[in-house]
Parts: sequence; structure tokens; C-alpha cells
Amino acid sequence: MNTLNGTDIIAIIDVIKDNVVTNRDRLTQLDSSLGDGDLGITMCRGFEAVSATLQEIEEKDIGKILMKAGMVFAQTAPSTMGTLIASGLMKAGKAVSGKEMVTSSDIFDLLEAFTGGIQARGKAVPGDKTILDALTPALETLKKAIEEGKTLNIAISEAYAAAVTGAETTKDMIAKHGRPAYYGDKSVGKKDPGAEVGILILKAFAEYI
Amino acid sequence: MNTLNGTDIIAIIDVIKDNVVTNRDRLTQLDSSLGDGDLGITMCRGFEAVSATLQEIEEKDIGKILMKAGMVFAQTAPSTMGTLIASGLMKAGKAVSGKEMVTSSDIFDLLEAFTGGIQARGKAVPGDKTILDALTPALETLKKAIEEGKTLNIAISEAYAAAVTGAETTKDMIAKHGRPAYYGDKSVGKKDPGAEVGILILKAFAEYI
Amino acid sequence: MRKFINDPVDFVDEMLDGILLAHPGQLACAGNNVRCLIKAGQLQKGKVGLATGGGSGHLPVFLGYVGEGMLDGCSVGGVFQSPSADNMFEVTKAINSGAGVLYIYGNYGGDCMNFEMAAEMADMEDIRIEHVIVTDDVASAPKGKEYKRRGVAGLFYVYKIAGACAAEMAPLNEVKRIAEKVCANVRSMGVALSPCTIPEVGKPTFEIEEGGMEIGMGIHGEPGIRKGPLDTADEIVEEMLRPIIEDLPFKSGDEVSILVNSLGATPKEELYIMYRKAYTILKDEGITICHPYIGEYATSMEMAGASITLLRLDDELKKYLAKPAFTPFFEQKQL
Amino acid sequence: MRKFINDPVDFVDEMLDGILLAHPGQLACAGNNVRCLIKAGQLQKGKVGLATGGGSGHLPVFLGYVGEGMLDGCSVGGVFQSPSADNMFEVTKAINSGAGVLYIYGNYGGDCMNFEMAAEMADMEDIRIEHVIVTDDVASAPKGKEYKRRGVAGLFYVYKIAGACAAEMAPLNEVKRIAEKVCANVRSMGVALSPCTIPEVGKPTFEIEEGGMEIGMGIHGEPGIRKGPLDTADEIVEEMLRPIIEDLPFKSGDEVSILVNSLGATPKEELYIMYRKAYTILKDEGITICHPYIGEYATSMEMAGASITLLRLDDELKKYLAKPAFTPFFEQKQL
Ligand SMILES: Nc1ncnc2c1ncn2[C@@H]1O[C@H](COP(=O)(O)OP(=O)(O)O)[C@@H](O)[C@H]1O
Ligand SMILES: Nc1ncnc2c1ncn2[C@@H]1O[C@H](COP(=O)(O)OP(=O)(O)O)[C@@H](O)[C@H]1O
Ligand SMILES: [Mg+2]
Ligand SMILES: [Mg+2]
Ligand SMILES: [Mg+2]
Ligand SMILES: [Mg+2]
Repeated sequence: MNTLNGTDIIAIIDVIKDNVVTNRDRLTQLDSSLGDGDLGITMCRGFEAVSATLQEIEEKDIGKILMKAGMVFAQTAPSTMGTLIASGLMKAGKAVSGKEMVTSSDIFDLLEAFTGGIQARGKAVPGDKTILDALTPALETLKKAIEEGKTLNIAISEAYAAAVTGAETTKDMIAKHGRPAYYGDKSVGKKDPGAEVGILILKAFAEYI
Repeated sequence: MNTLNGTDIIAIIDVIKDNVVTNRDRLTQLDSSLGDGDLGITMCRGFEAVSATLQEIEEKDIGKILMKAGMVFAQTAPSTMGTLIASGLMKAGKAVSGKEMVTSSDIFDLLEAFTGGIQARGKAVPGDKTILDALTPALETLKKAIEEGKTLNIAISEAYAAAVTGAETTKDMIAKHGRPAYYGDKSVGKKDPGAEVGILILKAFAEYI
Repeated sequence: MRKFINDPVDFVDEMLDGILLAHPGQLACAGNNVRCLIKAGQLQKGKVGLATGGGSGHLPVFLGYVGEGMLDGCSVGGVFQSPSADNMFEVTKAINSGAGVLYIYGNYGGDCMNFEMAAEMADMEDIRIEHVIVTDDVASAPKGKEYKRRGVAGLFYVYKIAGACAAEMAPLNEVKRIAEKVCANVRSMGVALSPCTIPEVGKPTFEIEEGGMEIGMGIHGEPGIRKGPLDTADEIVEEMLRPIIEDLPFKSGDEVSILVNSLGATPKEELYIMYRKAYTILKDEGITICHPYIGEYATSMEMAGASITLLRLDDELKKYLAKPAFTPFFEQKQL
Repeated sequence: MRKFINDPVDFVDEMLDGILLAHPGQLACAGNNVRCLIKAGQLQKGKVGLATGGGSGHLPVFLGYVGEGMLDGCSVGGVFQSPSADNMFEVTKAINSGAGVLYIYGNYGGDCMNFEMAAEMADMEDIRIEHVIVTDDVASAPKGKEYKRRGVAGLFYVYKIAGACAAEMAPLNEVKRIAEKVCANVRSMGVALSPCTIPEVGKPTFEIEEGGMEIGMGIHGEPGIRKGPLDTADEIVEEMLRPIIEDLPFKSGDEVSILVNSLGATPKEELYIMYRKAYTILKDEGITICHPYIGEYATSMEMAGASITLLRLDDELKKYLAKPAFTPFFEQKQL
């Protein structure tokens, strides 16, 4: 598929939910060793709530779907990562506002806005050992693949692979934000829990498309 | 020896101290399973304080020695057993008041008053699973042995043996007083911790004399 | 052991030093002995003196209730041990302003015997003494044998109400009457989820395995009435509150104050979850709650666990309960 | 787990139900949402509204300081989780009487971002908002990087003093100034002796083995500055107090208030042993203690551990600290 409609977007969010549910303990575990151990709980709660809400709405405007998702996420999972994802979803919604169908380049815009929303709210930059270190390389790869004319299917798979690699690089980084930052130098060697969430998001796109 | 002077009495109290110190953990353990686990601590504290005080006084009147011992015990170890022993010591002191030397029958009077002091303060009777179940049979045996004209040495050894047997019988009794009473029927099968203290007191007399 | 201590032998005296250093305007000690705590300042001529005493390890019980509108003095024992009779007597002399002294204490062998000895000493100096022995723990003996029951968190209500009564300059027999009235109307039950450690012993003197509980356990680890795996908060409250209600019994139409008390490690969050259930049960029984107290009122070192206490109120008890009180450990303005 | 809970998912809401049932005269909720707690009764026209918010599991922090002379509202998050921005906004609307609202909160990523979002929402409705972010934990970042530090028990002093200032009808910028002055003069350090358990996780999210300690650990188990075997109380206090004193620095001649705070399971007995040592150290440094607070002021569920906070006072701060305050979790008459 090279275009997605509202139903597809909702389905992708549902796959993200499945991914975080499957990886709940893994997220908890990563967050326990660099944070407060709640990431599994909050991500499940947020995506479950969003997924449940979206199953019930009759909305075709992808912008509104994402905006709604952001608001629900903000209400149900107001942790650091939850608030960042909520901010990202709202910006993503703004970026594709009014569209009932999105193309490859819209999907890039959407993911770029999502990442931008996280960046604006959290004031982190790539290299700070956050979810951005999974999302930013994924975006770059996606952009390049689309420019090279690859199908969305292939482009998004490559983006997912880039997220996995990007998340891996967080092991070498010193955390600068949130609770992981309290570990300072001791955060080196450990994978950022938020980056793992970034992977699960891209993975859902790759699996669905 | 068939008579004791003040120095002997002080020495006997010192042996009691050694006995409770050696059996500290054992007393704690017995009291843990039927009480609050402090019996080892309080008996050591009380007898150590008494022993230390008596080493320093120049007193020949056995009555005054025992009275002083009771007061120190009351101040330093005011637990149930501590207060009972203190009350007993004071009554024992009253019983031999003015004497610088005690005979077999004085020693019986002294131990009888000691036991009576405990009984008056605690309002328990033999069979209630208390220290009295070690002391009372010891007293009876002592009385009989003295009446039969046995030497103090032998009489006190027999009294000690009776205390051991008496304490053993507390295993079959239901506790009626203090913390062990909270265990009700469940106290059956367990030896009364206070009775063990009774043994250690008689043991010291038997060892010294 | 997970404790802030120095030499275990100094545990009680260092704690008392700290308390006296922290609250010099409110507390002092009699006879220069830190184990004989009294209210700071001048004695009020003609006021009945209220004294308590007991082992350490239960803060704010016992000494924490010495202060304005509550007690005048407290003799302090070692951890879980009775204070000595001569310390009790020292406190007695210091707080007697001529109107006599009321001893209020929990029903524990050591404490009872020592308060008796202290009263004998006071008698020799012509100080009038009365005793009120608190026996609120329904788990510690069956109905009909109330005289065998232990005193636990219900002590708080006796101190509070007798304190307010004495503050109004009531005579000794009147303060004793009101204190006994509280005793007659107060019932408690506890539950323990963990053991606690006496510093000098260094390890728990009894065991409750993780994931277990003991309903009715006493504040020194005295055995309870049922051991079992940990139930839900609601089930536990039900199991604690029913025997309390049936014992007095508390009846539809009664007005009560309730105390949901942490034994130490249990946080306030959990106490409020328990209160929520207690509220519902009482409401269903037609019993009204006048003023709840929720927090640490009678503890057992760092034990995880809680107790629930109900006090049936009448106009008189309510009036005294509502009076202000200010101690270093408990503050209440006029309700 | 040694906890009184029902379904772990309901932990926070059942706790809040309990709190609202227990203190109906003092607390209410905005927008019919138990997670949006406000002071009961009429808004005082023209008074600056003081709001806080943060994760659950720290009682009395955060909501316990809503009440007379302290805060007007608090949004409540899940255990150790930020409240949502729209709950913060709900509280904001409910406590704004026209004079604007001051947000006072600890420096945690989630809380900061959500209070920012809430302020954006408030801005759209023309409610004036100011922020004061508390960063008192010296263990969490070195001097010079104060902006990175966590907020811990020092929050209490900011609430207390800003609350007293707002109660005198000072305008928003003045209340903010005084709150920032407290922040500039308050420093804390914690030590943990045990982990704690988030009900929904069901087991500790970090480990401290029995007989160990972690100096500088945060109230959610954030890593400290030194792990090691448990030292004596005096040694631990020394190790906590030195960095606090050096950081500000507190100097000879300074007058301070000190807060010795239990993280939950640590009993008051031990806090007073710690206070005793702190008193001696400060005395030796020529620092006077004006009023000590000793107890549970900012906890971390049932964690064993403690924190020490020092606040340097001047006449203005002292005046406001001395004012009375009455909340369901904290009572103080005029000092
Ligand atoms: N300022 C920030 N910007 C971007 N990502 C951040 C920021 N702070 C934290 N994160 C991400 O959030 C993750 C932790 O999320 P979460 O568990 O929700 O935090 P908390 O429990 O501390 O609120 C980190 O692993 C990191 O990836
Ligand atoms: N009323 C009583 N009369 C005689 N002995 C008693 C009485 N009550 C308790 N005891 C004895 O005291 C022992 C416990 O002593 P102790 O550990 O000092 O008690 P506690 O720690 O409860 O104050 C019991 O084993 C029993 O032998
Ligand atoms: Mg987290
Ligand atoms: Mg004992
Ligand atoms: Mg004892
Ligand atoms: Mg969190």
C-alpha cells in the first residue's frame, strides 16, 4: 500500500498498542535500570486508551484522529514519555489536518511533525539519549528512501531498521534528560528506554504497511 | 559450706549473672516464641548492674545487700521478670534483715521470701506457667532436704534439680500471665522463659555452695 | 536491619536527647533524667496531673502525647519494656500540683506492676494516685475477659479526652470517670504485615513472611487470631471492623470517632484506602463518623501493619475530643 | 509486597476517595474529578491561587498541603507519575479568583512538561500563571547546575511560606518572589535503606540489599551518590549534612529551620536520633536552629530512609514560616 486512510492509521496505532503490550515487561525493565520503572505501564495505558477511543469514533480526518489520540494520551499517560508522545501526536495531527488519505510524503510529514512535537516539548536534541535517537535516524532514512523512489513498504521498513540501529547507539550515549540523566556517566552501556518505544512505533508502521 | 556471709551472697549473685550472660541467647529465644524476645537482654542488664553495684559496696548486712540488689534491679531492668525479681530480692532482704551470716534455714527463709515477693507482685500461683513453677518445687525440696538433715550442699543441689524438673513441667501448662498468656492453648508444648530464669538462679546457688 | 542507629544500647537515650533538643519549649525532664519526660513550664496549681508510661518504640505513644491539652508527664522504658517504678515516681512528683495524679497506661504485666510500685512510693509521700488501665484490643481476649486485653491505639483517645477534662480543672475522680468512660467505649484491632526489629536484638523477634499477614497481632508481636496470606485491603478491613463492632457492640444510630493507625511502615496512602472501606461499612451499619484520625498514632517500630479503633461518642466525650491540643507529635485546633 | 491494596489499578483513586470521605470540610474536588483536589469552601476573592501537582506515593506531598495557610489546589498523578495537563488546568480554573495562579512543583521532566501544557491552556483563558520549580536536592546535580536538581522535601517549605504570603493577599509577583527566595535558600539530601514497591509493578523497581544504604537516592529510586554498607546514624547524618552546608553555603551566624523527614518506613524514633546529631553539627558550625520539623513530610511509599532539609531564614521567611497552617496532613499554630 502506498496510501493510508483513517482506518489504516487507526489500525497502525492498534499495532503499536499490541507492540507495547507485548513488550511491557521489557520496557519496565529498561526503565527500572535507568528510570522509575513505569514505562511499560504508562505506554500500555496510553496506547490502550487511545486504541479503545479510536475504535469507537467515526472520524475520517486523519488530522483529527491524531489530535484526538494525542489528547487521550495526554490524559491517560501523563508521564514524561506519555506527554512527549501526546505532544507529538497533536503536532502530527496538525501536519495532516483535513486529510482523509495520506501519501508517502504525507506520512513523512506526519512522522516529522511527530518528532518535532517531541523535540519542542522536551527540548532534547539527537545524541541526548532519548527517543529522538530512534526517531531522527528513522526520519532521515525514510526521507532518503522516498526521495529515491522506493515504495512506502520498503521505505518504512528501512526507516524501522534505522530506528533499531539508532536506538542501539543510545547505549554509547550519556543521558541528558529525564530520570536517566541522574545516572550521568553510569547511563553509558544501557539502552535508553524511550528509544525502545521509538522502535515499537516504527515497527508497527513497518508491520502494517 | 553450711553458712554464707555477705561476700558469699554477692558471689552467688555474680554466678547468676554469669549464668544469664551465658544463656542470653537461649532466654531471648524462649521469650521470642512466647513473648517479646527481650528476656535475655533484661536479665543480663539487671544482673550485670546488680553485680557491678555489689562489687563496690562495703556492706555486711545480707538484708541490706539484697535490698540494694532489688532496687538496682528495679531501676535497670523494669520488665515483667525484672520487676518480679526486684520485688523478690527486696522481700528476701527483709527476711534476713540485720544478718551478716545465714544458715541453711535462713537460706530457705530467704528463698521463700524471694518467691513470696514474686507471688505477691505478680499474683500468679504455681501451675500458671511462670517462674514460680521452677521456684516452688525447688523450695519444697529444699525444705524437705533440710528437715531431713542433709548438708546445705546436697540440699541445694536437690533444690536445683527440682527447679529443672519443675521448669520442664511448664511445657504442659497453659500460660495465664504476661505475654505468654496471649498464646493461650498455643503456649502448650513450650517451656516458660521465666522458669528458665528460675533454673539459672538455683543453679548458681548449687554451683557456689 | 534497615535502621538509623548508633550503638543499640543508646537507642532510647539518644532518641530522648533528640526529642528534648528538638522541643525545648514544650518538653523537659524531671530529676535530670531523660527517661522522665514532663511538660515544660510552670505547673498549673490545682490541675490534676496526667501521667503515662511504657516501653519505647511506639511513637507517638507514649511520650508524644505530653503537651498542651493532653498529658503532663511520661516515664519512658527501653524498647518494648516497662519504665522503672522509680522513674514513674519521679514523674509523679514533678507533675503533682496537689490535686493528685492519674496514671493512664496500657494493660501490660510489666507496666501494671511498676505503676503499682510507683503508686506505693507516691502513697508514702501522700500523693493521691488513681489508675486507669486501657484494654481496647478486642483481639487479645474474648468478651467477658476485657480485663485481660492489651491496650493499643485506644490510648490516644483516653489521653486526648482525659487531657481536655483535666485542662478544665476537673478533680481527680472526675478525670478518672471520664477516662474510664472512654475505656468503656473504645475498641481496637490490629493487623501486622511484617515483623519489626528491637535494636538490641538486631533481628526480628517474630516472623511474618512476605505476602502474609496476622490479624489481631499485638504491638510487640503478640500472637493474633488468624495468620494467612495477605487479603485485599477491603477484606482485611472487614475482618478487623466486624469484631470491633460486635464487641461493644456499636449500633445503628451511634456516633463514633475512628482512628486508622499505621504501625510504622505502612504509608498514609494505604490507610486512606482502608478508611474508605471502613467508612462504607459503618455507613451501612447506620453508624456516623464524627471525626476520623488517620496516620501514625501508636506504632511498633518499623512494622508494616495497621490498626482500627472506634470510640463511641456522647455529648460529653465529643466536647472533650473537640478541644484543642498541641504536643510536639500531635496538633489539633478546636474542631 | 506488604501492602494494604485492592486492585492495584485502583490504588490512587481509592486513596483519593478515602481522603475526600475523611476530610469533606477541608477538601473538595474540581470538575467532579478526584484527581483534581482543591480546598473546600468559597474562593477568597483576590487571593493568588497556589497550585501544585505531582505523582502519588509521597504523602503528605503533594495534596496533603492543600488547606488553610498553604495551597489551594493539587492535581494528582498515578504513583510516581505526573498528573495530566488537563487536570492541572481543571485545578487552575477552580482556584483562580482573578489574581492569577502560582504553580509550585518539583523539577521532574513529566511534571514540568505538563505544567507547561497546562499554562498554555490557562493562557488561552487569560489566567495569569507563574511557575516556581523546586530544586532542593543537592545530591542530584553539582553546584552550578542547580537547574538540573530534583525537588524533594524542600517543597514543604516553599508551600508553607508561599502559602502564608498568599494568605496575606500579596499579589502574584510577590508570592512568586517569596517562593523563589525559599528555593534559593533551601537544600536537601536523602538516603535510602530499602526500596519501595509501585502497586502496579508489584515488586521493587530497584534494590538495596538488607544492611545496605544509598546516600543521595531520589524519592523515586533515582540513583544516589554513594552505595555502601549501612553506617551508624551519626555517620550518615554527617555525610548528608556536610554537602548541604557546603552547597549554599550555610555559614556561622545563620539561622535555619531543619526538616528531618522519613521516607516512609523509618520511624520517628530514628529521626530523632538523626536530629540529635544534626543539632550538634549545626551547633558546632555556629548555625542556630529556629524551628525543627521532624516526621513524615515527603515520602516514597514504604521506603525506609530519610532526608534532611535546611532552610536559611531571614526575618521575612521566619515571619511566614511561623504563621499558622491547617491541612488534613499538617497542622501548626502560630509559632
Ligand atoms: N526532555 C526529553 N526529551 C525527549 N525524550 C525524553 C526527555 N526526557 C526523557 N525522555 C525520554 O523519556 C524516557 C523515559 O520516559 P518515562 O518513563 O515516561 O519517564 P518518567 O517515568 O521519568 O516520567 C527516557 O528514556 C527518554 O527516552
Ligand atoms: N504475673 C506473673 N507472675 C509471675 N511470673 C510472671 C508473671 N507474668 C509473667 N511472668 C513471667 O515472666 C516471664 C516473661 O518475662 P519478661 O520477658 O520480662 O516479660 P515482658 O517482656 O513481657 O515484660 C514469663 O515467662 C513468666 O515466667
Ligand atoms: Mg519512567
Ligand atoms: Mg519478654
Ligand atoms: Mg518485655
Ligand atoms: Mg514515571
